[in-house]
Amino acid sequence: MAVPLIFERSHPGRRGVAVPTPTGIAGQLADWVPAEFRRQSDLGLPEVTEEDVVRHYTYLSHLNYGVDTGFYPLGSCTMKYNPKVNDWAAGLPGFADVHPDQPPSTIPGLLFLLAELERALAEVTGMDAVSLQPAAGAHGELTGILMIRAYLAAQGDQRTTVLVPDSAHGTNPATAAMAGYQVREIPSNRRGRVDLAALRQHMDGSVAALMLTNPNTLGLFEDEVLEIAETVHRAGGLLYYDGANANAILGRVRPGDMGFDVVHLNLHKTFATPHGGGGPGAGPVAVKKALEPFLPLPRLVGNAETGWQWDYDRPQSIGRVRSYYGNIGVLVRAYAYLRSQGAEGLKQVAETAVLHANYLLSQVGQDYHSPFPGPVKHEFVLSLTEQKRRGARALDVAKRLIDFGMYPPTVYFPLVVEEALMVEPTETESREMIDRFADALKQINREIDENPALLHEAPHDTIVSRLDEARAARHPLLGWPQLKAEEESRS
Amino acid sequence: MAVPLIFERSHPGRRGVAVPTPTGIAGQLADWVPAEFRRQSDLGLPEVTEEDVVRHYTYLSHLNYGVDTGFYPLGSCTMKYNPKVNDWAAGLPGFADVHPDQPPSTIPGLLFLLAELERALAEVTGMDAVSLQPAAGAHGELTGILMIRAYLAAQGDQRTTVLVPDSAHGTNPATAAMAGYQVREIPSNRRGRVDLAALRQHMDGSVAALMLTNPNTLGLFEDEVLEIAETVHRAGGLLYYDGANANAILGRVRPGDMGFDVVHLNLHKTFATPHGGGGPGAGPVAVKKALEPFLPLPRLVGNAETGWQWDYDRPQSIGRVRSYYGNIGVLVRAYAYLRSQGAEGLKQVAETAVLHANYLLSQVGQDYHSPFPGPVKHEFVLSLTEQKRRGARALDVAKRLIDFGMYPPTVYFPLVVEEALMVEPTETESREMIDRFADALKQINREIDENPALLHEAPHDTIVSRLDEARAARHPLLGWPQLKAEEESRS
Amino acid sequence: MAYIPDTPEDRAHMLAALGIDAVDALFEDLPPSVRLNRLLDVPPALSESELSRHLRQLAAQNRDLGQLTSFLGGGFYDRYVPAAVGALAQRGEFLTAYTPYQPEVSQGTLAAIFEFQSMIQTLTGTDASQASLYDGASAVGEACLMALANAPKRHRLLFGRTVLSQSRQVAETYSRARGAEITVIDGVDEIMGDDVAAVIWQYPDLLGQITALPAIIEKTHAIGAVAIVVADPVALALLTPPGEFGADIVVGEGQPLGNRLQLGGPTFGFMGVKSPWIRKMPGRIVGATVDHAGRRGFVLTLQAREQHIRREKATSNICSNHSLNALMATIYLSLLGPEGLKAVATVSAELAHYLADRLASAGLVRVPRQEPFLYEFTVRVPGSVADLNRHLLDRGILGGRDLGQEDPAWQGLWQLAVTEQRTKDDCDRLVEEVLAWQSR
Amino acid sequence: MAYIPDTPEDRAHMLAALGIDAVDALFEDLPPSVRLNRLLDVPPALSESELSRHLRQLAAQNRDLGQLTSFLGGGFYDRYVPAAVGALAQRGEFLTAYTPYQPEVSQGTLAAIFEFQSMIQTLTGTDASQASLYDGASAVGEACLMALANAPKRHRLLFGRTVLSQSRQVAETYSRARGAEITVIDGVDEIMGDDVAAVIWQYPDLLGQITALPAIIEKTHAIGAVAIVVADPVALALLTPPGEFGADIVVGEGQPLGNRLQLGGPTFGFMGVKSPWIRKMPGRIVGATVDHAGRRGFVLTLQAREQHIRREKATSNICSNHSLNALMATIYLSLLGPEGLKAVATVSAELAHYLADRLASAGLVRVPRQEPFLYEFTVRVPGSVADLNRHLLDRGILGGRDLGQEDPAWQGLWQLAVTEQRTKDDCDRLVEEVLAWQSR
Repeated sequence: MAVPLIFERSHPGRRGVAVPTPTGIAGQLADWVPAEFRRQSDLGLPEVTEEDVVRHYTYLSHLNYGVDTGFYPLGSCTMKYNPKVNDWAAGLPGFADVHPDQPPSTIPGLLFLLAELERALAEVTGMDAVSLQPAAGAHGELTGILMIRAYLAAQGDQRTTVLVPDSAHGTNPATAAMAGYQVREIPSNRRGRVDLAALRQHMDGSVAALMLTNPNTLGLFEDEVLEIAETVHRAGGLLYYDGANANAILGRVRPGDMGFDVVHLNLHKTFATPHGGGGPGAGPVAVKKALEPFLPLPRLVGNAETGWQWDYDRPQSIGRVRSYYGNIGVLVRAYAYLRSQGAEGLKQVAETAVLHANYLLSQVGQDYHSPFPGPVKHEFVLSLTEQKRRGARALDVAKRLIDFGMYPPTVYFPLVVEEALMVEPTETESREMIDRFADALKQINREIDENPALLHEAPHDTIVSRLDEARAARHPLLGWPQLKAEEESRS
Repeated sequence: MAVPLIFERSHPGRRGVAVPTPTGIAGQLADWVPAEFRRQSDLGLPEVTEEDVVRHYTYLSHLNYGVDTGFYPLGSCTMKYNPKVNDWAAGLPGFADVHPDQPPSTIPGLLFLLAELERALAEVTGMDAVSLQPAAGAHGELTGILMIRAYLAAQGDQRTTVLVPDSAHGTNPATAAMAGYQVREIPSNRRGRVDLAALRQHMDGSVAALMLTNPNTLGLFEDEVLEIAETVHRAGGLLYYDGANANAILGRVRPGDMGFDVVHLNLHKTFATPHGGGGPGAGPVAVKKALEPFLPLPRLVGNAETGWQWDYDRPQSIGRVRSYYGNIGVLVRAYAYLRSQGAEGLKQVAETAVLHANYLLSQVGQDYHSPFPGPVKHEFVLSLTEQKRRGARALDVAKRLIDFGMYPPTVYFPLVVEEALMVEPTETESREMIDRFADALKQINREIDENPALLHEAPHDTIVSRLDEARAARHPLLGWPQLKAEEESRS
Repeated sequence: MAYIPDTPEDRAHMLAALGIDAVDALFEDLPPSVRLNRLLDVPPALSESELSRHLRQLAAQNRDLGQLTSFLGGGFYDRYVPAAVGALAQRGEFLTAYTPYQPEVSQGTLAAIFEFQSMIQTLTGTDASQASLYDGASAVGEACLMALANAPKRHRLLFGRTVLSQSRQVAETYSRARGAEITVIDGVDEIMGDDVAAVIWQYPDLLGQITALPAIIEKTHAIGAVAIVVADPVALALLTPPGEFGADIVVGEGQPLGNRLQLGGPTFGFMGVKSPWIRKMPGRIVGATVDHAGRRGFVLTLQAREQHIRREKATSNICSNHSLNALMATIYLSLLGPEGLKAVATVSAELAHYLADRLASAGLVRVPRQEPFLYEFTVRVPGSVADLNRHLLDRGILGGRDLGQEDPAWQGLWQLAVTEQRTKDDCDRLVEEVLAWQSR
Repeated sequence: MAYIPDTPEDRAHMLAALGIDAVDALFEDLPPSVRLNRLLDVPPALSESELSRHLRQLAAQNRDLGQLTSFLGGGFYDRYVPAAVGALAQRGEFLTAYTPYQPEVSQGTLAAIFEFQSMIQTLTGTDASQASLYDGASAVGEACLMALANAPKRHRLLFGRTVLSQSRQVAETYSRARGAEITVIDGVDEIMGDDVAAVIWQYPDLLGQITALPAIIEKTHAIGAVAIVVADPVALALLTPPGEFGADIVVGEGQPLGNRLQLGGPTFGFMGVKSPWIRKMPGRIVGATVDHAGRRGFVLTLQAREQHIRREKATSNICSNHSLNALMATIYLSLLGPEGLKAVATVSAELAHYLADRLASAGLVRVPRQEPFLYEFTVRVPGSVADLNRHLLDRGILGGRDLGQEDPAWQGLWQLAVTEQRTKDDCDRLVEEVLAWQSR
């Protein structure tokens, strides 16, 4: 059965929700707008009833897998459980039905919440000032690197280069390039960490910053971070912390204390806000005192007693990075999560996430090769070269896991590990679930020899099996008009 | 795979939602309650996390079929689409978070809504006064028949018997019995209507009331209703209208105008409130002026200007039938539906429901026997005796429909039709859906001869196939402790 | 025309298939004299945005429990409903299903009801339960009918005075037609007579008392009657369940278990029974069984009791249950678990004891003075309870119930309930306002 | 410990499997000098009921648009969001999924994004779209980067003065590091120079104007630059879409399509492009394909543009999209359909014209006086706009934007937006209060 589209339920003349009817109180379109500007072309929207819509999207939801469905050990994405009370809070009219141009005096409760969240994120990261604006991790990175650029420029220091480890997320080099920098890669050493000697070689007066994820994407803590920081700072560079993996260190160690100058946090990872099928997230940035003047416009200033203001009078700011002040609906959820945890809870989150990852690794380490010595932090990377020799690629193993009712781990990332499978169980999964996943991985490892077709043809019970991605890219069909024409021409 | 239970996810020590912790501010249980009254036994509740709970009930929901899933032509149940805005309204704190003992002065908005709904239901039914209290159709019936009893008693008239047609819902005779009456059945005539001659025979001074559903459960309008009313009234009896099928007549004809003295409406049918897996519904009763003094306690009196009161000072009332004033969450939804329709809309509902039923019947009438002449109203009954002779029972046809992604119609009801299949498409289903259902029925009719096993083994793709109901009744396992013990003893 | 899919073309197509010109032809069997030849006189249709605004305005006119601080109880409590309850129970597959007549596509509802039955059974200390009833009061009524049906020669029902009057009144309405007679009793000594079908007692009772129960049940059985106990399900987290004291039928109001108050409905009633009563219960019952492949599944069972099979011989006329409300309770109890439910009850109780102490200092002494209680209790107010409640309402506090309205013998008694949603500050503020009212 | 399943036994079991005594052993690679040897200084943990109360109280301190009557616009509108949007988009399978990396278990998200792309494409009159961006302003920024990347020798971006300043400012932040230079222009005559990478125009523009667009696009193409149009998606229901006038890239703010305002986020930005730009778009793109059995399905495609493949050579650093917000828009557009969306725009426009007429009678004349408009327009206020808005706010009305804050040239200009949520009464009340303010 084909995956259906809402357009296929369309029937001319059907109507969904009842909207107000024009009354003619002040004429009609022809009276207002010259003919050239009156739309003639079809809007291309389906004509369906509310019942059609509800059934269609209920059905589509059944084709999806989320954390609410089951285990989602997608490495580097921290697919922990998303508490329902946070969703409820974000939907309260006092948070959700407020216009961004309302005077601050009309929304003191929300602004108090945002200020409290800023303060807490500063404390969690060990930094001095926070902007909640960035919409996502990559957006936070861009904001952060632009601030570093502005900070250096303010000192007359025009550096040209940003360093990233070869294990970095793709967003790091892409961000640096977007911010106008050349990118140089620092190799990992045999321990999976930044090669300090190589870093020292590359570190010179042209380097604006090193972007570092810690623990890194191999799940390993950069234990030479203080030496790294010293190296970067001594050469006049700044240190950027990619907070994608902050779940591992909450309450245990803080980027600010390790020498980082700018930090972003992914609230949709560490602070348990739902990922929504790819977003929205939120990627607040936190900076040391010296960089505060460069934070994006506007800044929230004031307090509960004197009232709140949006401060636009900040001449050194990098400017705006988005409309208004951030993904409020995500920030409310993150605040709710923060308040549900407290300091003890946050520490417990990190400790449990790390314990779970190490435990899981210990359960599968016999069968799958872990290329670097542990302990790991909140996630680990396996290298399936041995499995590949026996006839199954990492992708095959991943697809076969779907048959066990589990979402596959990240595959083929980080790039520094061959046939990588990157596993992050998170702190919210139970021991039994972790055991069940380990058992599945072990069984699949046996199946490679016993019944390899099981892997190659996996998944077996989904609405579609493996899709022809090459065809999709070679002959892009990106919308219903094109798809419809193509399907009609085929039939 | 077995259908799972939440108890099977239990793991001692796990906790779901965080609740406040006792502080010891005023002692503890042992200080308050003697030992004999302090519970020692296990509560028997699962110990699970919120994540466990969310996954379990998300999964269970996937095992369910609702109107939101697809076509649900369950005869006599009016499974029309349930608008989402109504659910939203019922959840507003001003409606949902109010205590039943709050003074009426604190809830004028809600009481206005209830009074407006009463007024509208009186108009829709053609009656003089309404109580919104009954929780369900059967509850409305009980309330109504008890009122008839009290009304007659107030006139010194102690009648003993209630008449019901043989096609009536089981609740009618059960209600009459519960209200202390003997029940006598009136046979249907060859046209599927009340046999007027038989009624006249049974109708005497012992008969308190005739309970009538119109259109009746065969989907047929009792076209001799005026003669029936005259017959009942002349003998001093009252006429009760079972509103289960009111969807067929909205805005076209009103029970009050047809001579009925007491009416109940199933808001979860006619007024589109969701059925919730078996409830809650709401079954308001409407009466003619003479019966108003007998309505249950309390009555809502007052108006928006002078304020509202609960009137308990009604000496002739039958008394209370429930806690407080009704299923408010359902009533709010029904009011919202009413306001979304208006008079034109309500009439359109009935006309469309009737058109759809007749159209569907015309599409399947070649293959399936319809025992009575049309036109039908909102539903119809097929008799599958011919299919049975060919080797498939109504139940087999019903189960096979599941394989087509549709919920089966009502089977083996009404009892007056052999191998009955009772189909109600409702007004919210599209012509294509009705056609698809007709096609499915026709294909199944062919399969009886071509591949009967397909029917006998249906459904094929559900989590369980047909279940052993006899075993369930013979050896009842009604709770987890018993089921667990039984499964452990088997293994 | 909201929610109706028919376009003019659809309509024409269907009329043509029927060989008619207009739908009027399908209504020609309506007697002409009673056809409604006008539109119904109901308010005009609103678009969804207008409807939404109208309803939001009506809702905003009410003062909800986010705005008022409530000390009301009496079966209905301002308990916290975790967000996951609504998020799950509102899923369309649960919300828009009907009674699970076709078990193969209804295992969600069926399994949840089975879980519900299991929890009610263990909470009440009985042997079995069913899929829920309309509310607590109608559950009492149904239980009384069971007792009356069980012993046709016994027609008296003895209700403890401290059973919520609603329950008694519903039982009266339900059973009057069967010739039953209700007597209100004050204690175990009044339990006598071979015409007594059942004794109905509440636990904790209306005044918060608990200790009378064992003797009541013992005496009830001694005279051959049925012991029906009306219980608060949250209190059962801490108290020895009625079933363990020998109660035959345990019923109650389910609202405190994960259901919002909604001015009293819809909530649900629950019923737990000892084994002999299983086949005499009203309403739906779900049982476990297996399919042809031996896979475990759930079905509606023991339907031979029910109206759609037995018609006038059914145990009750009930057809629906309050499945969705029972689902909410099941999710609630799963989220809380045994320790959570105990904590909720304990926190409520400790705040209630704190409040009772402070009120006693203010001269509002508990009645009865020494009886153990949990989180609901009664004090004597020196003056008009109605006047005190008015004073409090003006200050945003919903004071307790005025028990003088329940029973003239209770003039001046004020019933207060404290839930885990109250705080020490709430209690202190109540006491301050009581003092202010006294010194007015 | 909320949301953490580990019991002491679980923990002991796992530690034992690892051969360690405590989790501290797993953190020994942290440099001792920077380990945090204290608890974080964050507020104490709350139970869910306490949290719920706290958040409800904070929310209640804000005056939401159910309480205030809003005439604010500027990309963000008080439009009605049908109840079905939230009910469906909040389903856990959508809400708690990640970017659909594994298409076999992500067809729900993928099909919905494909539908979204289809609708944006047809609405904007372009050839293709992508899975959404953060918001309208960042979409403008991304579009500018596309233009700059496409013609490395061109470094100037010409922004119409009547483009929302936020969009220009974000573009400035985004493109400054690439050496771009932004010039504000007032009309078609200022479009010139072979260093111009793109001209950015808004439609309808900040003052509500629409008619300048065709000439702007024509001139833009004449100088070899890229025509980027920022459009209001609801207005496109009635207006000739920019793509039909030749725009290369059409972007905009998606909030008006079924997204609640949330103080400005999260909403989404959309982008439609002509064919040559398809492989240059930023962000996720979903395409249709087939599986081995020929069944239609959807996948993330053209990933060679993206950061996780191309790293520093990617078209953008963007990784997430605003999938859930785009889903809400898709559901919204499905519920409304073409006729519904037109009606929403038309009702807004007729009320706006009514209001403009009444304001003109009150002496607040439109600027520019004769230019066509739909539902957003600008008037000149005789006096302080800020003062007028304060007067209105005191009476529960959120007046229009003070355009003097956008641009000094616009002192005294007041931008008003009227949506289908406003009524004639709302408009009348606004006029009355304007008159009252004038005669104060």
